[in-house]
Amino acid sequence: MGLERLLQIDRRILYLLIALGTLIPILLPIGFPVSTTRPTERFFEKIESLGPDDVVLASFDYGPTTAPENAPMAEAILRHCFTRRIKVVVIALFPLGGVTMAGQELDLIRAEYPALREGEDYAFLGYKDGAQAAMKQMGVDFAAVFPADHAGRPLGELPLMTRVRNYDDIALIVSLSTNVIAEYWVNLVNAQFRTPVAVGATAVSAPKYYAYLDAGQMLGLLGGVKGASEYERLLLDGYPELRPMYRKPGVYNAMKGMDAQTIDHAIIMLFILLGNVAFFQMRRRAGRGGDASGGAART
Amino acid sequence: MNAAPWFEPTRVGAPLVLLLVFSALVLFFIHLSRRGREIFIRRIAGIAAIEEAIGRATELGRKVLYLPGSASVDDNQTIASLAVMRHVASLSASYGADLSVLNKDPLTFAAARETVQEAYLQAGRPDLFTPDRVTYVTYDQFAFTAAVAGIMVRERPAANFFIGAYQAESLLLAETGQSVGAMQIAGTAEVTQLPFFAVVCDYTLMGEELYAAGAYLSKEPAMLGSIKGQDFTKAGLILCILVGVTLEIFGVHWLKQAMTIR
Amino acid sequence: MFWKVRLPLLLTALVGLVPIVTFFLTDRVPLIGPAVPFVRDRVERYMIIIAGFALLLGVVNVLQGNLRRIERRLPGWPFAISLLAGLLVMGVFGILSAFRVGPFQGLLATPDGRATPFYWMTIHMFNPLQAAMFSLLAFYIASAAFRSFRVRNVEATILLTAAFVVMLGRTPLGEYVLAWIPGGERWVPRLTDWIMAVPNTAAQRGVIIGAALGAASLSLRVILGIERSYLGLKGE
Amino acid sequence: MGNLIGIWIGAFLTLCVFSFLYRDNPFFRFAESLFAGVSLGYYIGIVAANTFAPNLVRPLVQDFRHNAHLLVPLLLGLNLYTRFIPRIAWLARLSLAVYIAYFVGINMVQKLHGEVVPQVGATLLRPIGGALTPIDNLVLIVGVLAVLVYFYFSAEHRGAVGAISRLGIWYLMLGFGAAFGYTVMGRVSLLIGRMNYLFIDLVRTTAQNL
Repeated sequence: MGLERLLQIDRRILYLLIALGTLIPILLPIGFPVSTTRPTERFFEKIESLGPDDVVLASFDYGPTTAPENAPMAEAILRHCFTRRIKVVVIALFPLGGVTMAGQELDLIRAEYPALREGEDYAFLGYKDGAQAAMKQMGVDFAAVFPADHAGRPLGELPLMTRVRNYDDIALIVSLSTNVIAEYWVNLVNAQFRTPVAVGATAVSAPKYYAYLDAGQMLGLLGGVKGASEYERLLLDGYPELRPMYRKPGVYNAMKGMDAQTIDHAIIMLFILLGNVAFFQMRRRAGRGGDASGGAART
Repeated sequence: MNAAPWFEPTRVGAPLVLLLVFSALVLFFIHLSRRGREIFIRRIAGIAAIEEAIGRATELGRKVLYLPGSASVDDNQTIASLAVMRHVASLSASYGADLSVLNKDPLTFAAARETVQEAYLQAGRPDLFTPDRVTYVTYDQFAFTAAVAGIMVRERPAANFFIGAYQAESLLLAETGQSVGAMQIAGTAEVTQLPFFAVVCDYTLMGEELYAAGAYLSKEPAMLGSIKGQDFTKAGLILCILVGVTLEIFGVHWLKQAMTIR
Repeated sequence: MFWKVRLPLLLTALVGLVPIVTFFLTDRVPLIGPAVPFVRDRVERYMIIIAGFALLLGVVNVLQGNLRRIERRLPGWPFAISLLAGLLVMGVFGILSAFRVGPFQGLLATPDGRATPFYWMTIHMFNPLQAAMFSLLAFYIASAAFRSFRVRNVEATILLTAAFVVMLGRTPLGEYVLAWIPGGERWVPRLTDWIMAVPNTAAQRGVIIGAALGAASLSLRVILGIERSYLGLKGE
Repeated sequence: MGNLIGIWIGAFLTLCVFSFLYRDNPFFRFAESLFAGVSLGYYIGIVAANTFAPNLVRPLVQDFRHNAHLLVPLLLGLNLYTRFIPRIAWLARLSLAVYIAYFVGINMVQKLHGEVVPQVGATLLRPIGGALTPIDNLVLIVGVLAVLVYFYFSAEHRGAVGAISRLGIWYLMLGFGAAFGYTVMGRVSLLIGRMNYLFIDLVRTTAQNL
């Protein structure tokens, strides 16, 4: 009958367990095995098929609140591209901090590739307001939307950008997105210009995107921390030399995040299970009385 | 077609037909009902519970908290909420309950002040209306949530109304309210937030129920007539789905194409 | 009576019909044609300006309320001081930067790219407070699930089961539970995808269609002057 | 150095907010009131910089003749303040009426055009077929219909209508449960972000500055 006391448990105990379940795996990674899914594999395989002559457009369409989900995706994809010497054009369309995120991630990753030259191997064009209008215009001419790069150099002075006029010169668009901007890339750019679009989405918006994936409008999809961790797994399997980057203590990545997710999910599910066992014991004793607290399913 | 350049081609097909049929049905039933035809609308549990919640708060001598959601009056959910708020204010005035309306949006705040003040006036208790019944907190979603959560734990309201447009703050508010033992009635048409209200609150007005609530509470013939017109449109859409699915089975696609907006 | 009741209702009816009519038209319609792009491009911007004025209405209310609290030494009055301090410092920085007064050139960054005090307060006070409050949801969603997911009746059981399966399917745990069956490790993740894509979509679609009809019906009631609570007016 | 002070202030405020999980306390109350003030100040800045300065004040000051039409929103906006003058307080209603009416009209067409028509259109499917299993479409169509019947207000939930609307409720519960479970991951991610901020960013920034 001891379990019944669980029903009256102080919610703060649950809070404490969730806090520890999140913190400990970040500091001391457990390393749960990560299995991969098709939408992630298709994303990875597409980049795998590209080489030094191809250009990827990476759009930072997220802000600081969803960085734990989107940033590891950005890091893994940039590493993948730079390792394969694929050229990358970085832009930001998310108004609330997209350009800050892009700058941070680019600074972090380019430090690992000292041979890369800005303007030749990659370009950072900065932020543009009004996502949809900007996307349409880039179909005609990038320079009309971004006359200069983030540091103020005219695009004509960047060797990479003399090769890239519009979407025709882009092999793949990658949108790292927290909200509706990814849908614009699909509905507007993919539909009109046929450039393949792959999306790194937050867990909350991912389910909606399965329809685009089915319809072939989206080439690949990473959903939340889980999707990011799958990409990291594929990357490390393909490029073992990158492993040290993902073993550094005190550096967050999606596999560590996934450890935290797994533990927190397990804690919550365990509590739900025990709660129901206790509930049944109580109900059997009370003779079908049951408790009426909580309003689930009363509408 | 001669008239073609006058009309937006992507908008005049199915959407215009729907608009006309819908408006005609609503107007027709408003007309019928004004002429004295009885209109039956089934009982909606969440609406019936409003009076109970206010009565309970009055007995306990604790506050009634009403939050009209995070949107401005440009969202119809807010307009629907103001209609419910009017009823809650009127009941609070006649019961002598201590109502407090907290706002995130400034225009909603302006409208709420009119609504509540007039409701107190018409309930014959202008003496109970003080300006601090309706207050403005802040424009930020989470700053607003923090402030309201603080108020909840300090003042321990006995009834919480979360009616209107809600975003991620829904669960923060409802959980805090639950922890202080308030009876909670929520109402929103935000599909993403309905699960949290439905799980935590005692009653939840879902989607269409929120919009119907004000009309239902007013019991005015014209209001009820409009609900009837909307119901008939819904029946028409159910029929449209059945017919459309049948046509699809036989490989006839015109209805689906007419309803696919390019 | 006319000025206080009829006029606002008349105005509502007229203004409300404008976007409905122009929605279906192009600018080539005789007489009202030129109004079409005007409504589409300009009126929306007008509305944003009106909403801007309303924000100050809210600010006035906050100032009044908190000054009164300090004056009368109402409970918690010292916190009204921290509120007003935050409001004044941030608000004054904001207004000076917006109108480029003196050294305050630019809201978030000066023309030469240096961060402004407004930006400093945004990233070191406003953003951390927002993110911290938002992240409390991780705790609240756990306690809500524990407390409410009970096998109480058919409906509650369906709710619980769906939540449980999806939570399982979103982590590696979903692969372990059935891994003892050959091929079973894919079942729970697949079931998760199916629930999200099929029955969940059906439920959402039903709610969206119904709610949209309800919203349209409310619009009609407002335009017809039947629904008028938002003006504080009593029914007809 | 500004960064170092800033991140410590941010960390302190984060802990103040988290302390609410234990119970209400003066630290939370301080953070909460500061938050209310700072956020309101933030939006004053944003509205002034993004709306008033570029779309109202500057056009009127620089080229009044061509922008005189901006007096319309200016007057409607100022009119909101007549509320403070009791004799003409009712005037404020006019601004409110105009604002609400415009959006009510927009919402009416957008809901019907952008939501009802495409959502119904997307449901017109062959019952046999689907992306994941052959019965997907059937399950979807039945669900949409059942939920719509649940929202039908003109009949009591009895008999056939009762049975179908019960099915509608089951669909709703299935959808709500799934959405709830699905959201857990996103919410835990937010907490991971804060833990990173407190235990990784803070330590790194402090180490870099010392």
